[in-house]
Amino acid sequence: MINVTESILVITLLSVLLSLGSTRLIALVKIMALQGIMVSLTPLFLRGDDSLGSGAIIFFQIMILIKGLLIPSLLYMAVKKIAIKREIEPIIGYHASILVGLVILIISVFITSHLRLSLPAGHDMVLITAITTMAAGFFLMMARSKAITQVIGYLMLENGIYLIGTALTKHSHTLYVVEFGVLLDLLVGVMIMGIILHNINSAFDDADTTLLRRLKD
Amino acid sequence: MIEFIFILPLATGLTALALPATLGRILLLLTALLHIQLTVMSWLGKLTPTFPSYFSASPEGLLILMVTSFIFVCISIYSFSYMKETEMENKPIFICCMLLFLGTMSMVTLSDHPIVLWIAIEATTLVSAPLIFIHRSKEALEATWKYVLICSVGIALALLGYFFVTLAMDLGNINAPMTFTSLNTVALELDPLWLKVGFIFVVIGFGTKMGLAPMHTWLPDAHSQAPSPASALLSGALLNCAFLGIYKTHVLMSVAGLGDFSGNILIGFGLVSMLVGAIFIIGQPDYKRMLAYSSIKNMGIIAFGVGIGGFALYGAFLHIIHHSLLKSSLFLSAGNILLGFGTKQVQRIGGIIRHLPKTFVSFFAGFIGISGLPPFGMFISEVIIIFGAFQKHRYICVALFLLALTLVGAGICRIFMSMSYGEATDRLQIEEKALRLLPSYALLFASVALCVWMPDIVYTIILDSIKIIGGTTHG
Amino acid sequence: MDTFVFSLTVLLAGGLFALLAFRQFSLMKAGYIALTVSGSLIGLYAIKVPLVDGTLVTFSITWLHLFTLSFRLDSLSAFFLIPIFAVCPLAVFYSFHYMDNAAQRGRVAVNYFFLTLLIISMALVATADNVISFALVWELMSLSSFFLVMHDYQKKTTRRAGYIYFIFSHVGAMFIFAAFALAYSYTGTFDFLSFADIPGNIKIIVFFLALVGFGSKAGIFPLHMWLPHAHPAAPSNISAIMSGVMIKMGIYGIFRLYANLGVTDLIFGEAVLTLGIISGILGVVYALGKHDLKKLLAYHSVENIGIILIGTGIGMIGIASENMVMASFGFAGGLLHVLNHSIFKSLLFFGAGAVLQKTGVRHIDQLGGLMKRMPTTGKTFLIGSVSISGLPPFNGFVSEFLIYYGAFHGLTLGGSSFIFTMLAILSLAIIGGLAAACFSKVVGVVFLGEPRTEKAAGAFEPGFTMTLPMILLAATCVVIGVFPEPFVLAAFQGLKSIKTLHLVDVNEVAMIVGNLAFAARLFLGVFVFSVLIRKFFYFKKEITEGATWGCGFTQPTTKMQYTGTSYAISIVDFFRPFVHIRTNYSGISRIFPGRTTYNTRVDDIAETALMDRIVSPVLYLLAKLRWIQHGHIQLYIGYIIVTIIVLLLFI
Amino acid sequence: METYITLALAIVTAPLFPGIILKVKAFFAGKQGPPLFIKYFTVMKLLRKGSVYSTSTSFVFKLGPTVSFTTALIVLLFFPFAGSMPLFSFHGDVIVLFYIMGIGRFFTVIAALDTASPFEGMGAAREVFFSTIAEVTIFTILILFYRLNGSLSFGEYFTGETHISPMNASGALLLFVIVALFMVLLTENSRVPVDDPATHLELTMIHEVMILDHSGPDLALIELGSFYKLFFYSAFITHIICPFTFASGAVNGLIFFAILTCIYIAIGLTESIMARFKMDLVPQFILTSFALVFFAAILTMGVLQ
Repeated sequence: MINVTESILVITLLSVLLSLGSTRLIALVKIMALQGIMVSLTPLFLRGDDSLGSGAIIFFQIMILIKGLLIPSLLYMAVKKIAIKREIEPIIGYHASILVGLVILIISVFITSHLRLSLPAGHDMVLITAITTMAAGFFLMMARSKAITQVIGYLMLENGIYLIGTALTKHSHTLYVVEFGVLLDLLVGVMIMGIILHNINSAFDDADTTLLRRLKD
Repeated sequence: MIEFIFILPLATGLTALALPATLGRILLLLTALLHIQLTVMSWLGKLTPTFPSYFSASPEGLLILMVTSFIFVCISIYSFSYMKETEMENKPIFICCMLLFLGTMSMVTLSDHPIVLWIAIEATTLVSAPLIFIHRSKEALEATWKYVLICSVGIALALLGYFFVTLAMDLGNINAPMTFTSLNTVALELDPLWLKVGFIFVVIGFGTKMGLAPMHTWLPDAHSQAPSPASALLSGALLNCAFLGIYKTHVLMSVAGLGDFSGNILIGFGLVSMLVGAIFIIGQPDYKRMLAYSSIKNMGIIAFGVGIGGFALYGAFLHIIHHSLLKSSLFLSAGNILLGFGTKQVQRIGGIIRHLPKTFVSFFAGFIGISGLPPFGMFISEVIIIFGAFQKHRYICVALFLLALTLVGAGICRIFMSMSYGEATDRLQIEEKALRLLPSYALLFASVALCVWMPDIVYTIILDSIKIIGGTTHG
Repeated sequence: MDTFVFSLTVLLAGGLFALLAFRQFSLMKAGYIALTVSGSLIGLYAIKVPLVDGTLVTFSITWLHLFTLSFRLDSLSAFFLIPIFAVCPLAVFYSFHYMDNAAQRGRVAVNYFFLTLLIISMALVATADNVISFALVWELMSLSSFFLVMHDYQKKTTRRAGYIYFIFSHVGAMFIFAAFALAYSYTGTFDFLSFADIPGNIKIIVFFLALVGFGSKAGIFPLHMWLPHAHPAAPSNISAIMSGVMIKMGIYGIFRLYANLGVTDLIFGEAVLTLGIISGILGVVYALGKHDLKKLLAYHSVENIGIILIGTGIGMIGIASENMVMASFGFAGGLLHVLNHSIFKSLLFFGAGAVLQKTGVRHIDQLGGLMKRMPTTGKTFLIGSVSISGLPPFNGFVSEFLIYYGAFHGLTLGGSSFIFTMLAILSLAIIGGLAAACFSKVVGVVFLGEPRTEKAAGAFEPGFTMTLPMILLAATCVVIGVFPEPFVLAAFQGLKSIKTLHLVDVNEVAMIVGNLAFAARLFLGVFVFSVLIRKFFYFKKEITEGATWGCGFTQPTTKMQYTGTSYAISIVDFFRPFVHIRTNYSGISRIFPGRTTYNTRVDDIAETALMDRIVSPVLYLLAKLRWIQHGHIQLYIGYIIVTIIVLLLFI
Repeated sequence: METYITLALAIVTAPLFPGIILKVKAFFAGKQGPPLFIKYFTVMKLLRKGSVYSTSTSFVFKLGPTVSFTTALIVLLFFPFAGSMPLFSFHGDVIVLFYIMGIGRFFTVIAALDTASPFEGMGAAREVFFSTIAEVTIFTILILFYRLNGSLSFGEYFTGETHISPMNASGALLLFVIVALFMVLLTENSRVPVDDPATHLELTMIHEVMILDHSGPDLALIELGSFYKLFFYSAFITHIICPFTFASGAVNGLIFFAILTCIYIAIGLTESIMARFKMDLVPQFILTSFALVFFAAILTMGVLQ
């Protein structure tokens, strides 16, 4: 079983690196869908069969649905409707970005090994993945000028945080209702962002953050 | 059924979408009145939570709920007239979002479970975003984008922070329900290291929402671009809700014996926020932004007071109340000025005393209040915080505090003076109306009244909110 | 205290009446004046008992569950209440004809309301007995006076004045709060009386922090900057109150704090004395250099505050060196000068207001010859001028004499005290001489000679409500000068609140003051004698009139009169390192020169230094820091990350 | 009794001494000069005349001479001429007296300004400037005297047990005082080198230009006042030079008038051998006098401790 978990995590990491290097918005959306599914699956495999109740199974199904399908399709629609130029327009170039991703990975490993947490076996890897994902999310938000990439960065950040939650907590006190609320927030958040993006696009003719620099002191 | 307090506005809000704007306005007003009634009932202890594992009526929550509810009543009256006089494309959405905003904020004040609190705060961001870009100007869109993205990122960090708190629970082998109430009882067993990490992320997360510098960057944009009733609500109510998140976590830290650590962080954020407020208020060309920066500064004062603790903590809670009342009043007055002159540029506005005499009274009185002068309550809260800080012998901190207050006072005075008394360059467009004046008067009056006479129930509820971490009203 | 509270109630009723009845302009003014005057008279009656017997009256109420607002009327408070209840009703009375623009009746009503608020809050400042009540009424006082300054808000200078005043009040209040809070952190109670329990070195910090705050209200150099802006901007009756009464509240604060701290260190006296010397000399030098009548008077307030502080400093040094003659007379002189200054300064401001109202000109070099056109104003102004110059037999001399007397008795001290005392005496002498120079300038240029402009030529005497207060105040100046005994004894009575001060025997005081009074009466006697001699020699003599002897020049014009600027410039120039004189001269060219201009202006070095050294660099720095909010959302997110990293380092 | 005699003598003989100055000056100029009683003649002549008043003036103009005369007279009442008890005296009277002289000056000055003449204003400006600095010297002298014997009145200075005398300990300091006081005397009484009343150019004058418009008895009062003032300063210096503690009043009186005459001659000498200062040197001159006594006052710190 551990192999499955690890492979899922490796795929997640890969998706992170890919997202840093991808040049096309559509590709990025697809990578996000993949990452979403992988992240949703992680706790299932991490935990083993015994603690899975029926509520959990329903919850994970919904989660895969939202993260893997609903949100990516929302993004996809947004890209289709909004972005005339589908290039990502990086502030920091693709090669450099990938390099940064690798550096992030190394730092994550470093941090994880220095935390000296008595984590269950295999959770180390989750933590590394989580930190990398989070940091990469931040990096995407900062290093890309398209507004939609920032949404994707935000999603990656969320994924990372979710992974940390999965890795660090025993889930004995997690309530699925609450988790569902978080998920709903995320979904609505992306929807709202989509709406704003749409409005920005119609107002500015492009949804690029370089245009969003009027408000300053 | 205390949950009804937030279910009611959520429900009416969704209903309002289906109603025409004229009916919606009445619904808005009705909901506001009903809401304050429910709030009063909850104060009297008539309402009990149905889901005690998620919601409870904590004293600090009730306090902020009352403030929010009162402000909302005033703002809904103001909006009643405001919506008539502005060209708003989608009034039902505006009404709906206002109500949802109220609902989510009420939910924040009542929630006891950290993650529920998080959900509610994130929800406030989402429902208030449409309020900001309701006019759909380019600036408004930009402001909304920054608001949503920065706040979401920030609040996501708060979630991470709560995960660390759960980790601290795990490491301490605690098997208690994850609510603030129960956490406080077992706080000493929590793992201190991860609790600290958790607090840092929570304070950064909710601090983003509360407007603590340097995460405040969205705030001036959003507050200046939102229509005035929404700005008033954002500044007067929303920031408090985010503060509530920080405060509850700070209480947990204090109970766990880490109060010094969290207090120092709060003091640091408080001072930085105040200084940032000062930097941007001096010479600020846009008066709504000036008010926004003033909010940042005041949030800094509150964080500072909470961080100092003891007597200053009491001052901080008073400051929350009075800042909400005064700042929302000021935003409403600023709304009148914006309607009247059609510009946000300080340079182009002057002689409010002649053109909008009644607005002048509320605007200038608000200025007096926000500068911490009697008879407005902020005088007493600032004095208490200063005294409290001295009492704890935090001399360098208090020196910076006073410096920032001075700078802000100087900057804010210049703007208010030139707007109120100076020469106008722009012609007056829309006259002032009674419905748009009464709310700001009422808010100001509330602040004065609370400075003259503090009802026992308010006094005890503040004491209840602060006594758990050693807040006192004596030396 | 009941009477005292009752008087404040009557005053408040007056203020509210003004707001309610503002549509009937004259009725409003008359009713307001009646209520204020009666309220003040009741107040004067209320302070009689504590002033004569030294009994205390107190009252207190609980406020906001936390604080007690307590007020205590002791002899020191009572003494400071005299100017409040004596000068304010006169200023209000004066306003009947002074504020005669019915078109602005609403504004006048608001002005009256805030005036009432100012009077009440000043009375409460003088009686506040704990930190919180003091802070509250202090801020109310600043606030109400701010609105009074803003009365003529249309003028740009007024707005600027209001702004400067607001900031100085604000900063001053911060310092006072800090001082009180520091004291509180050591005592744990808000009571003023507990200040005595603070550790000694903390007392010094408390005192100096508060000194900054009180000093900015009182107008101690270099914190005086708001005075020369606010006094000219405010209506004259307000300037009279602000300059005559309100700034004394700063002095009251210093007295009260000193009494409560119960300190006997030398540093307090030396610091206060030094500040007094600086304020006194530079105040009068700048007054010489200024030619705006009201601005000049404002600088004279700085000067007189300096004199008061010199007296206070002498008193403190006396206490520190246990020389009680020095201490008693220094303090008494300072205290009496508070009263005296309130009398002649309000008199002078009333006079300036009358001149301003009838000519519309503030620059003294455009006036002249008003003595013939406004005889009552002129004569009372003359009396005020002689009084403020500290010349006998008027009241200003009495207080200065007491200070001199105290200071001379401190000359026996050794070491630094001797040097300080000597400097005090010398600076008093300089101040006296320069004040006389300045007021001979004012009287000479404004009231004597020939009118320099049409406006000055067309002036006439103002209405009786304006002249009557001036006459009363001028009479008081003479009365205190010639019959100083009860006033000096009142000042001594007021000093009983300072516990560390063991006053000298009353009989000794009475003897000295009696001598002083004798000298004044002797002067009057010899003066009458000289007048009679003169009358005798002029009996049935031929008196003719002619033009002034022009030293051979046959066609003099009024423009050839000596101006105030040229009168003062050589003295001002003498103090050049401390005074910034800017001269603007277009020069003469060609054989037939065209129009040439020459003007000088004297800049306040404190103001230029503040602007150049502090305000500009700070503004520059802040403008640089404003880069933070640059609008790049990417970097905004960066801030968050940086914050996380920085904070994680703290763990 | 001595008191009244000396006071009467002072009042009567004061106008005599300026005649001595004139004689000395005439002697140095190789002229015969006016008679010794010239000043009496002048005053009598003026008192007989009527007056011309400028149309610009008000009552202040008429007040000026009277007040200045009053102040000069009062000072004499407090001075212990020839070591006799003064008519009036109390602890602290010196302060009062110098301030009373101040009020005389104040009224002289505003009377001058009342004429609306450019020249008189100029004189007034100089007068207030220079006398302010001179006043500082005077007060430093008072400080020094207080340090020496703890008294604050002319009576205490020059009569009684602890009088001021060059023979006492630290009496050497009085040399400074004598020189300084002489300089003040020259300043306050508008003598050369500070002022030159005899010049023909009003522009260069100080005191004399202020009284250009006065005439008749008014001018006589001014003249008398200035004689008294000069007499007072000379007597002051005389007493510092020699404390009159001899047994007999007559001897005291004789020595007093002898030394007084010497001082007047000294004034005359100064006027004869010195030229008038440039106007901007005058403040320096007075400041020198201040520096002298200040130095003396500081020295008392070392001497008396």
